[in-house]
Amino acid sequence: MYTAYKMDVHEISKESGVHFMSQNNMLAMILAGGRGSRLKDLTNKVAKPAVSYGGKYRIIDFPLSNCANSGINVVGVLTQYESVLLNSYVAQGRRWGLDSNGSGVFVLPPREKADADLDVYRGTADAISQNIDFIDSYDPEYLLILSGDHIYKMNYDNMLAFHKEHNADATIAVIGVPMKEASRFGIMNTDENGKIVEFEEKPAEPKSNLASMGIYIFNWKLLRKLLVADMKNPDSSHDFGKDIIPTLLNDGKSLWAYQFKGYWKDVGTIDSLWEANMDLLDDKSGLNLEDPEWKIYTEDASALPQYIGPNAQIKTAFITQGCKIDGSVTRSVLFTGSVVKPGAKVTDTVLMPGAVVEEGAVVTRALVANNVKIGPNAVVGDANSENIELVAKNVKGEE
Amino acid sequence: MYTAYKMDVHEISKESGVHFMSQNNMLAMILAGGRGSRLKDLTNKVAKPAVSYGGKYRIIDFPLSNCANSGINVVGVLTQYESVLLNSYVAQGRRWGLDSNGSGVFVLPPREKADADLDVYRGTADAISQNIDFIDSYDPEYLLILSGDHIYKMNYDNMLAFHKEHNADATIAVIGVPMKEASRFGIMNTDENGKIVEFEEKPAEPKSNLASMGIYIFNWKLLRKLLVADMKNPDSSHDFGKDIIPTLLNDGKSLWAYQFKGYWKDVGTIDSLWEANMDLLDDKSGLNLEDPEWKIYTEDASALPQYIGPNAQIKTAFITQGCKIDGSVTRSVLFTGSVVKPGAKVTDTVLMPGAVVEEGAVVTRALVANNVKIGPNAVVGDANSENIELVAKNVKGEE
Amino acid sequence: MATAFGIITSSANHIKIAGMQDYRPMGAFSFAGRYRVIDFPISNMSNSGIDNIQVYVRENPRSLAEHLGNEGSFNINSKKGKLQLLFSDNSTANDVYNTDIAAFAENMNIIARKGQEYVIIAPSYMVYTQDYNELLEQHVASGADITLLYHHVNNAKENYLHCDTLDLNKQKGVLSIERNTGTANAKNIFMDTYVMKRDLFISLVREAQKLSSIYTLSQFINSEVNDLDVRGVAHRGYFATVTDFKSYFEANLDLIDVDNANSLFHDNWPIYTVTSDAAPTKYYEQAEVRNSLVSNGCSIKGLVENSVIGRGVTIEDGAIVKNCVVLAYSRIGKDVHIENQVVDKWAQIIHAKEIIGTPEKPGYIKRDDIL
Amino acid sequence: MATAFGIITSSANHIKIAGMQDYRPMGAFSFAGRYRVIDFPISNMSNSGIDNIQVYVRENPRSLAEHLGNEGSFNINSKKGKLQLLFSDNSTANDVYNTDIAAFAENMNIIARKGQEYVIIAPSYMVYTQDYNELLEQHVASGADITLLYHHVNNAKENYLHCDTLDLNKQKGVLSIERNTGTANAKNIFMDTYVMKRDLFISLVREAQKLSSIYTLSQFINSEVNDLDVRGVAHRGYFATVTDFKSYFEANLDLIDVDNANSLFHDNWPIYTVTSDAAPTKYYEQAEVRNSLVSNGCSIKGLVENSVIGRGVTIEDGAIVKNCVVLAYSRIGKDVHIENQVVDKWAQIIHAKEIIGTPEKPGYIKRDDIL
Repeated sequence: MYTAYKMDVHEISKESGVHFMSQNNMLAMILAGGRGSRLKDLTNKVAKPAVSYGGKYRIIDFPLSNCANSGINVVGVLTQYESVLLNSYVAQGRRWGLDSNGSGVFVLPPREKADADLDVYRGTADAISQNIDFIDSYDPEYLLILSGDHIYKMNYDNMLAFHKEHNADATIAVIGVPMKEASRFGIMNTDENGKIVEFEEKPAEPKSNLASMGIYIFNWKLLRKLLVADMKNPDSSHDFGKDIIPTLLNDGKSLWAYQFKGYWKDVGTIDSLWEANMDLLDDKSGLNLEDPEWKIYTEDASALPQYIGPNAQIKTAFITQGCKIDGSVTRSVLFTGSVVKPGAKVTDTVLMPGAVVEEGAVVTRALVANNVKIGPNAVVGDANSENIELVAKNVKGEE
Repeated sequence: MYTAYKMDVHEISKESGVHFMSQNNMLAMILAGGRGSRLKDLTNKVAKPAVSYGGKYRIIDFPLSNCANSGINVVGVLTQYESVLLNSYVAQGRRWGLDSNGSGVFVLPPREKADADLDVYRGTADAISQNIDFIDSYDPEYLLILSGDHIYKMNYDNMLAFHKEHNADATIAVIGVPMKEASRFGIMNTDENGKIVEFEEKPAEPKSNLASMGIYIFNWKLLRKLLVADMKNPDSSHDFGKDIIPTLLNDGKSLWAYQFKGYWKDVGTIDSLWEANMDLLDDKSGLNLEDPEWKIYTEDASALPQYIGPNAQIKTAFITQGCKIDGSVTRSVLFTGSVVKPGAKVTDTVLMPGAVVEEGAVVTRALVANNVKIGPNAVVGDANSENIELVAKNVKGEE
Repeated sequence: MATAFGIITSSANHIKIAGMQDYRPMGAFSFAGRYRVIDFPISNMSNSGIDNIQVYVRENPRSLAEHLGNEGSFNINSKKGKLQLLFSDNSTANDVYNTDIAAFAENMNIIARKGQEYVIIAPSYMVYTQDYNELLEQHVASGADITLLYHHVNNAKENYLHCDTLDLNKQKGVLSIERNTGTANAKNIFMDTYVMKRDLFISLVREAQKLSSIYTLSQFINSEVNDLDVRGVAHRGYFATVTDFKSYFEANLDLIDVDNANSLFHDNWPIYTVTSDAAPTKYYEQAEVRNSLVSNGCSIKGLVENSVIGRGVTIEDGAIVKNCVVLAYSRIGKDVHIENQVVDKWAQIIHAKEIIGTPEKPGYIKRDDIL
Repeated sequence: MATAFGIITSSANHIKIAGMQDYRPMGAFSFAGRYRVIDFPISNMSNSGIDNIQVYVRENPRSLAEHLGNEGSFNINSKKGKLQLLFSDNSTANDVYNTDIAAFAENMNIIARKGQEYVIIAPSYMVYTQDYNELLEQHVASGADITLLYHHVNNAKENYLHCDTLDLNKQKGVLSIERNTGTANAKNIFMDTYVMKRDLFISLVREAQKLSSIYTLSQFINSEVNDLDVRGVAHRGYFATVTDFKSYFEANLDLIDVDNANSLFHDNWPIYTVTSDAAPTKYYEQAEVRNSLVSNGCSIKGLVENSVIGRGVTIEDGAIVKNCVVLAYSRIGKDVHIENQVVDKWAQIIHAKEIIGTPEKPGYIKRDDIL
């Protein structure tokens, strides 16, 4: 009688911390610990993945929405530096529909354990290693590693299908970059079928233009073994690119390059952040945020529709709800709650959330940070400047 | 024209991290960092607030459900030690309905900042101090401090009404304890109206039997000032009981004792955890988990109803879904997925999730830990023992 | 502290909005671009700490059921609270039987199980903000049996003709509740909003049913004003009714006026709705937009003036849109010129080159229509 | 990878369960204590990665609307997926017009907007587990136009009399779909589960409508079996229909048998439902419980044997409950003895001392009744 109910194993293990994973049996871990120090004042109080982008989004909305749309329902977010806003932002999984029974977005900062004191993550691989128990509790077959600070739309389920099809031990997403820039990237050299034969970190003389996007699918059992060994290795820098991938190649494992074609941008500097925003004005840039089959989800801000006043002049702009515009806006991206008053001129500019441009002010080729006020008749930025001006503090105007 | 839309301030500030608080304008912070080392093997891999209780609950379900039922919608959970299970457990705010637009349960471990390295919380007050920016982002009028490891049902909204009514600077919940035990507690000496005149930590000769429950309501602005000063004080142990409350009293602030009448239990030891479970068998204990107006919410485990087999004998028991019983169960509490096979005898015992008692085994006055197997015909525990036996490892039986 | 549950009523059987109402109940009508009318009473209740809300629906429940599918969108705790859709069997024999009283009676066993002492009843077809907690406290403090919310207006001769009015004595006691017949401009428009004890509400429903099957709640209370202490409380701030096509059209355009917007939307009183996850709106080089409310997800190449544009609307090159309410996912084609129109969802105006109405007689373009 | 959306149909107009159905559609019937019948098709779809699901409902939608209110309970991503309730206007003139085809036609504009290539249609009144992804792959690989799921039984003379049966050739081609007339014990019971392309589905609905207003989908496919490649796929594992009162009663008691439970509930195939947050069940000293499924939130002082007990049920001192299906929140009073009964929700049996039915003719106690 009592061999009974097959549910036993599942129920029991669930209670003790092993959970059921749906659909593709793949768990995602997003590395979101970067300081993003080249983003300067934008990352003083905000980790880079939480930086605002595209009017209403934050950068980390992209990997999280990609996960939701790819049928992945459990996502760990590895945070470290200045993470209170990032932590509380991603904690509200309902923003990406990741709050169903069986889903979740889990913030995973370094932590104190029974056998170890509190310490920072030592590298990308170490961040995963320190959370082996979390991953084990879901018993996934595949582990997807993502970076929290890239802007792109990608179906990870298709990448998993590729991974399975090739019976791969690990699959790495790659993107073609201009050959002359290839030496700035980690480059994958593959055979004609796409199997990786060599990996070179920032090669002086690159043999291929396939750059690693920092997106990996591993068979969890294999990776787990490698991580346990890597943790104990005093010579390791505990990094996927520097340690884990080379080890796999040395061990003769089957690594495959999954070639991604589409928009992909690392917004590491003020200029590239500005550019990525400007790309939204160009229908040909390849980044379409309006595709109903692949929406990017974000915080649901309580804001009125855009109010366009009687004096407004808007030409080529990307504007979101909560904005109030009664001046001139040209080739610009306006984030939630930004304001352009009568007589003001905003050109080739990004106004981050809550930025205010007062009457008569002129703003050109600038990125105005959150809640910064440009005073009346002030002049900011220069149409001929090489770099974009970051305006991180209020600018006093003339009354 | 442009002084326009009053929504300005709210929208803008929302985007920059200040959120709207609903209803009572009170934010709750749960101190959940305790190691609970007197719970021995139960807390090897699980922080004390995540320890299972009452068949289907975990201890932290109580403060979280109390918050939900009291109309509090934003809860910070301060974790520290071995918190992966606790973190991922509380991260799923939907369990307590705390996942609405505007609500959230936020895990707040120690973190690295621009101006400070990663360090552990130095005390209960320090844990709050290190999260001032999180609290500020919600701009609450009141802050409720709770402990994550007590079992009780309490309406914090009523406590807040009391706090407002007395125009208090701080209100502390107290409970009457037997006078002879009072010296084990922090004791509040009050005047006839309930105003606190003195606080004594574990007084040798207590003047009152009103023990602090570790539940505080503060006016956030005042507390914020005190915390900033306390952080810099090298002589402080950064503790609410030892530092903050005495400072408030010394400063002549208005502190009030809110007397709680009802079931309240600190489950700090194996014996007290066992007792708290046994209290559920007694209709007179004062702890009713079936009150439709004040439910305790918890994880929604996917499990069949209780299967009661043809040989079962159940007398005085508290049993939850997913259990399978075909033996004898007397005066016991059975947690999700626990199994009692034919011929087994379970008496005065707590079977934690997934515990299995095989054919013919006899378990008496024991607390069997998660997933532990008691082998066939094994005998565990003793009806006459002074303490409850914790069974944390499989017990081999006789086949 | 007094506790209340909320009831949101569907429109009475004498209120009809030809066209739009064929597709959804009035509460589901789009408002100010991104909201629906019912977002206002629900947000009022949610912000007042009322987390147990019954919404009555008579016809075409799908859109409302979907919109209200998730309590969380309205900041209601799904464990402690409940946003419950209650359906009423519509007598197709004669619509006069389909009263609010009939709907309440049909769901009486659910109402009777509520634990709250008071009930607050608000309509799904009026737009205003009101702190119901304050109203409830006022009600309790006054000792009245029933409190009715009203709005004093000075243009009732030609407006609010489907609404009831309150005749009040000096002490704000209600002398009568009667249909506005347009006899005078100064009137107290009854906002179909009630506060009373749950038990009184239950007994009123039962008594009304005994006397006549076509009594409405307001009619029955009108017959009881001599026996009960019924009082009016004045509402301040923006107030609009959606009780006929023109009032719907005008209320939408109202919100373009900053003063109106300011008296409807307040700090710390968010109006919740369900997000559609639309991207921001793209304005192209040819765009010319003035004095308008524009929702997210639009693509604008034409001219828009004094209009309210819903989510995901496409306005093509050379199109002219003036004084219009354009609902979500519609398309105004190349060189199309429309004025004083309500364009319903998913409509495409591409072949017709000019559709011009007047502010007095705005036009309506049907859902999914291709013109 | 082929993608599909799901449709869950309401019971056909010839299926009636007197009593229980007065309060809720069949999909909302309680099953095995803590589930509702519709949890099975929805969990099957959710576990198969189908996150776009339409549920058709004809009558008394409230309980179903509430149960399905939150996609999250069924592990469906609320952003990417959609659990949508679709209502159909019931012709009160004659129930024969209320066919599944009529309901599909009424909501055709919503169906036509779906982006998925395939549709999987499953009934809300049958209990089984099935990986629809596997079924879809099988369908695509076979090249069939339509795949129908069936279950081979050997007791069709006296059971499944409201179901259709499939007549198959050696290649599993469907020769006909006909109502089971009880002529033989061995039959292939059609599980009212279909796989086909969305476009074929739409054209079938349109054609059927043109030919006759009372065609059902299965009748129309039956008329097309010579023109289309229609194939049967056999289902394995536990299968029960809820098509009359007796089959409902028996299917519930079935699950007490461990073998049945094991063939319905599988590892890694959770059946989702909506939790009621009930506490564990309290067994008192006098309790005697054997061979039963007991849900949480009960209080048991009496004897329970071979029964399924729903959530929050009270069984008092001296009560005897045998071979019963007791639904949530009911109360079996002191010394009351009941056998072979279905006790509906909130019922209280306190005055009647003995209510005994037979397994062949179980009794029904109405909801909210006090006996």
